[in-house]
Amino acid sequence: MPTLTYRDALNQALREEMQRDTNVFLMGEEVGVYQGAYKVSRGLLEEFGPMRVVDTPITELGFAGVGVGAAMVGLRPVVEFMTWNFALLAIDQLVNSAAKMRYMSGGQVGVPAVFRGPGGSALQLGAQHSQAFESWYAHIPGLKVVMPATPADAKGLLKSAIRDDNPVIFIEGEMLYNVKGEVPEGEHVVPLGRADLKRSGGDVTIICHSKTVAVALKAAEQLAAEGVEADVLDLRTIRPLDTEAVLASVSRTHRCVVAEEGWPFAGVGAQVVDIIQREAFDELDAPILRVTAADVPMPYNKQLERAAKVDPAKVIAAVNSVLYRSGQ
Amino acid sequence: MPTLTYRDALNQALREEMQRDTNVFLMGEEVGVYQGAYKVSRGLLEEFGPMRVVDTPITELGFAGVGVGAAMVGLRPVVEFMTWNFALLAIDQLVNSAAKMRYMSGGQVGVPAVFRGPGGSALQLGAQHSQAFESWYAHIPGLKVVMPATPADAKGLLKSAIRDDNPVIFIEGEMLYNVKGEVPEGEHVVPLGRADLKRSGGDVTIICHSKTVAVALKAAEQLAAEGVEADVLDLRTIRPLDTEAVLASVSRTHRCVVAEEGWPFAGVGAQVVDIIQREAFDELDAPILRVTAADVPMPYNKQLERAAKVDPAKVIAAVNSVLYRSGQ
Amino acid sequence: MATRARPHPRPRGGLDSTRAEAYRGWLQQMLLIRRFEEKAGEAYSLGKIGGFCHLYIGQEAVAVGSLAALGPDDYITCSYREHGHALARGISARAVMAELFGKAAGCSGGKGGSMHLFDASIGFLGGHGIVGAHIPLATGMAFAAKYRETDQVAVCYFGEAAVNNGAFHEALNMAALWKLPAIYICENNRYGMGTALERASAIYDISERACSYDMANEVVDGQDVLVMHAAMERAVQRARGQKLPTLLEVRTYRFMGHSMSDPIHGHYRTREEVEDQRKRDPIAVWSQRLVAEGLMDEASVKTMDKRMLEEVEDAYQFAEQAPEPEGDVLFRDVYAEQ
Amino acid sequence: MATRARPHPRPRGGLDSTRAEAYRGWLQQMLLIRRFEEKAGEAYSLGKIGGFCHLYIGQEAVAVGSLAALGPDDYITCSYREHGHALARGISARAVMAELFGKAAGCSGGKGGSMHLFDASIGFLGGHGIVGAHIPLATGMAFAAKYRETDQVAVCYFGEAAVNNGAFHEALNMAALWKLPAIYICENNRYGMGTALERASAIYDISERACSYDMANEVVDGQDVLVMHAAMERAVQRARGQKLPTLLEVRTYRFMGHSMSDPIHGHYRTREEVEDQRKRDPIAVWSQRLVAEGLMDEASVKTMDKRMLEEVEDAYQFAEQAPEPEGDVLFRDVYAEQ
Ligand SMILES: Cc1ncc(C[n+]2csc(CCOP(=O)(O)OP(=O)(O)O)c2C)c(N)n1
Ligand SMILES: Cc1ncc(C[n+]2csc(CCOP(=O)(O)OP(=O)(O)O)c2C)c(N)n1
Ligand SMILES: [Mg+2]
Ligand SMILES: [Mg+2]
Repeated sequence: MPTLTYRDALNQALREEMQRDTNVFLMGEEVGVYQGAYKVSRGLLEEFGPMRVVDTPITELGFAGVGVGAAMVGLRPVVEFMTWNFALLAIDQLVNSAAKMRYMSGGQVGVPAVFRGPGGSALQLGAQHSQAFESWYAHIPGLKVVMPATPADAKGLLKSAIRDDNPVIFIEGEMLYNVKGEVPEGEHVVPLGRADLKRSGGDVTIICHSKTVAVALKAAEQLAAEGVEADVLDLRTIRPLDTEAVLASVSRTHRCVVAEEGWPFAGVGAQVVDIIQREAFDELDAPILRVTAADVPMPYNKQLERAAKVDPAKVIAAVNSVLYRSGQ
Repeated sequence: MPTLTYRDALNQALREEMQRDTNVFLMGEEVGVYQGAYKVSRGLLEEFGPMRVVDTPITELGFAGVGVGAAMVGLRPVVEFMTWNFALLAIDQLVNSAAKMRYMSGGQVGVPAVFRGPGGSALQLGAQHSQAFESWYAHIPGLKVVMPATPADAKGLLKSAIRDDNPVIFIEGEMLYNVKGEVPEGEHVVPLGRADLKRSGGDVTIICHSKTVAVALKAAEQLAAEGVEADVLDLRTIRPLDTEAVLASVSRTHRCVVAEEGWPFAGVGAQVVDIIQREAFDELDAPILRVTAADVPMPYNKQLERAAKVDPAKVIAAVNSVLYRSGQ
Repeated sequence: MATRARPHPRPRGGLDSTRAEAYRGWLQQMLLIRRFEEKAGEAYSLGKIGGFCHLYIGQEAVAVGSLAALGPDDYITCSYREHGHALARGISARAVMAELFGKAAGCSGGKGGSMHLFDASIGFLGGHGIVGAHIPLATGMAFAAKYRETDQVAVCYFGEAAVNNGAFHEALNMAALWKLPAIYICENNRYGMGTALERASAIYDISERACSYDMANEVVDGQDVLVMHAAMERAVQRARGQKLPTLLEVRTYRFMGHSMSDPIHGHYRTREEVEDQRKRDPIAVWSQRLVAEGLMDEASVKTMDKRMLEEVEDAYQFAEQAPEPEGDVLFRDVYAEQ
Repeated sequence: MATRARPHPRPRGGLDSTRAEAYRGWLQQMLLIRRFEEKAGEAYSLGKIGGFCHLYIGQEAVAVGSLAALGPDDYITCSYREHGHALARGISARAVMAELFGKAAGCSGGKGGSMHLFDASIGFLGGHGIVGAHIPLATGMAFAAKYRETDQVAVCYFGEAAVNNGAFHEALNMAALWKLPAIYICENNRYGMGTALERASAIYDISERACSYDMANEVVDGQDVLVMHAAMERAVQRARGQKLPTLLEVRTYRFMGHSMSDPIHGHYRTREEVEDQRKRDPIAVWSQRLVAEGLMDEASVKTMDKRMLEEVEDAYQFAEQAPEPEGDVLFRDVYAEQ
């Protein structure tokens, strides 16, 4: 199986889907001539031309709306936000137009569009450029929210997202673009709504998604060296959430830590906790702990930034705590 | 003590604060000549003139930014959104400017502004006009989120919000404006960050805020008739959340239901659940249940809308369930 | 160089008698809308219609004159004040009234209501409640027409207060930049709720906003259906033929309050102003013209009006008797059933 | 009626020798910025500066010429490309460099970084990272000046790509409508990242956007500090005297890539174009003029440059040695300490 970066896996998914279906097109800032701010769309303008790879002005609200409008009449736009931070300007179109159109029209008008781009924080980009909004989008009925952690999932989930008849919020990891992994060629489709057990343990469940998957795996590795075997469950899709997979793992391990890149208050982890305590109350041997970003805007300073972010040590500390175990 | 509507209590708070501090001004759509879309600003234009009661064009992003900018240089704007649904257009200014300015500037530049208006759903306004975004705003460090349920709290909390040196998201209940209650005259200030036990029971805790407070009280009354005594805890401020009050009540009752007007996924209730199970795990005799809006965009049809909303029967059902009690 | 608005000369001389049928049809549509809106207002007062209800009375010539210039495959989007457009486009009075009543037989299955009328089968793509938000949507539909190389046109109706919103600006820039077959119809009824145009916009002539995008534009008298239609035909020609967008500023007036909960003249305008404006009632203007030119007589106008009243009465009865949505409908249409 | 851009006649004839000190000061500031930016680029390559770093090289005359026309109480907001403005306004090279290094001695305490430079004590109110978002902020500051009846002016710097954004449009409409003392300076460097102006805007002359708001406007040569300064003086006069806003479209050019991670000329512009533009280096233009008019000689220019190099070197050393933020600083400044 070929090894690709996450970036190239996304590129491959886009290319294959655009080849498969002429209704699929890409629009956003710098996706064409510039080849993508993060080079995810490299080569696509050359292959598909400017009508299908559309450079837009810096008008997130406007071009998101153009995407929704085009989708309402049957095109399948992939709308790139240079980062999800800028999508705050477009959020009215995502929530009030895309998510509600099918319902308001009594089922007549769907919005088969994908909105994609990097989320979360990279390195020292400061408060306005380092935010994780997945819990916001997952709050909204009518949207799906997808967050691949690996190159293979990036390809397979993006293909599913493009083929889905609903508006899909597809959040990539800004720090994952260079990550390499094996990616099946051609028709590799990962269904939306299914979590993936990235590591199987049994002593504790670590629930994670996107960038925190690698963090959790690293923590699990270290824990294994200390004799603690962790399930690492990658949610992959935040909405619809794979409740079954979550409960299956927790029912086995009876202890759980939820890690995410975002802020704590009403984050994705809060919902995961809510589900587990409600559906598996008697299975729990300890309270569920969450590992999140510090509850502050992201500072620019490198050390402060590091202190604000989720890391394996914090995950390990939480695991130790749910195991009532003093760490080393 | 005089009896006032919630609307007039807000009006009184605005008037008194504008009299007290000339830096306080009100801006938004229809706040002046039209006397407010919901008449909260009745009479203020006449009393304070057009420089302090400013009618804006329909430009939520723009005038929210104007408010933030004015606050950055020391004015104390009260920015009215005709409803919080429209504030989606302004959310970049709330999150990327207002919430982060103090942090990004290393503490130099604060944003002492209040953003207020009705949230939640009224009657048959349909999907785009019936949304509760409190969990979104409460997710954001740098913001405070306040949601009064009674006329007295409306007055006292709005006064505190205006005097607060941070950006405050002040969400009123569109259905509460006509509710009447006793409101202390003059200097009546309710501190932010303190929940209020609106009814004291002991068998179960019902946590609620804004419109669901009345729902919870009605449910509690009915439950009392059946011999079940409920604590009804009104959060009043969503961020910062009064964790202490929540834990105090739950530690007494050992059973808890959280009601809110918004959607379930990562709502305010999810965070409340997270806190309780983490901080009071051993106190819980049953899983915490949540009562929320149905997980759908709000339908226009009256019966469907009713079915989608939180009501006393749903709260009672949840209470019965956490008490392992079959309702009547 | 930006193109400046040049008011187009008002069509002079007699009417084109080969179009008599169409002319009468316009009057009929305007009457249907007027009678429909009156009935809707009544039903609202009786509590049979809920939520917000924005009547179109006074502006009928805009929807009727402009929509008459479109083809069956074109796309239409509107604001929340769209009963008139829905009817003029051809959604039945029954389906619209049933929607206002929230019934399953409504054109949006009772889920949309007054502000969210849809009929995808005839390209009627909503009723939208966020001021300005549908302007990018229409632009996306025009983009789709260009993308597919069809000769469809996308038309977007909005009020004069929407032109201050960023969505308007972002969308028009893209439409002009990309040369999209879009027609932006600003129904300038002088007020956005209680705010007069000149208290919200730094310029009085909305059409001048087109300068920022070098977009063709016209100021149109919206109380004269013939003038409206002629301007729209030019815009459609420009869109279909040259693949270029147009901004039409249509001067009209709302005879009623902003919505059913708003008085006809509040603090924000005078009774005199409203009465004055009512003197150019678009229905009177057009029916008098048809009579004057001998294409109808007073009696046939009356008969037509009576038929429209009956059609509206029938719609009302239909809506009242239609069943409520049933079963699990609350949870359907959130996502596609795949 | 909207005001159209009329290019103001370029100041002719000799320089005003009574202002020699100021003229030399402008050159000094431009040299400081140039040397600072070169050093920042170097430090970035060494990994001492992180995140995004957008250099101002080529545009120095804009910040220097315009800021020289302001008073101490005026308000300034910028985009993320604001090192030059910060230095020209008077934040020390040490404080700016330390901020880029993320140090506690930085002008934003190390929390802001390159894109978020602040010094509230001199009205320098950020460095903002969301394109267009600070345009309403500046408008709010102008509103505050009017509200308090001071004679302050609020100045906002942004790129030509920001004028397509709704925030620009909404803010300028309000500023014109309310007659606010705001000056909007569009630094038209021809590209927004990799997108040429004409691929993003339906019109070429940004200044024409002012027509939509009937706002005074000018096209300004941003490579000539004297021209820039003269235009700014007119705008300041209009703001302070007449309480009216102005849109200045300043034609300039960015000599470097969009940010440190962007090549100087990527796919989106040619090496020839960049080299051609470099021929009108604003520093060369101005130093040659000063020499030609006898206000400086080659040697004194060299000496001045050397001093600026030293100042930058000092700033670099200072930044490098300055301590990291300490203690609970991560959790401070989220809320006011009341
Ligand atoms: C973004 C947004 N802000 C505010 C509102 C509330 N609102 C509904 S209609 C309206 C006035 C719109 O006026 P105009 O565009 O002139 O249309 P008209 O009602 O005159 O047809 C306002 C302020 C809204 N729906 N959306
Ligand atoms: C709303 C938003 N969208 C996208 C970006 C990413 N971005 C940063 S700078 C930039 C280009 C801006 O160009 P221009 O306004 O001309 O300023 P210049 O960089 O040329 O100074 C883009 C697209 C952003 N910061 N904010
Ligand atoms: Mg209007
Ligand atoms: Mg630029």
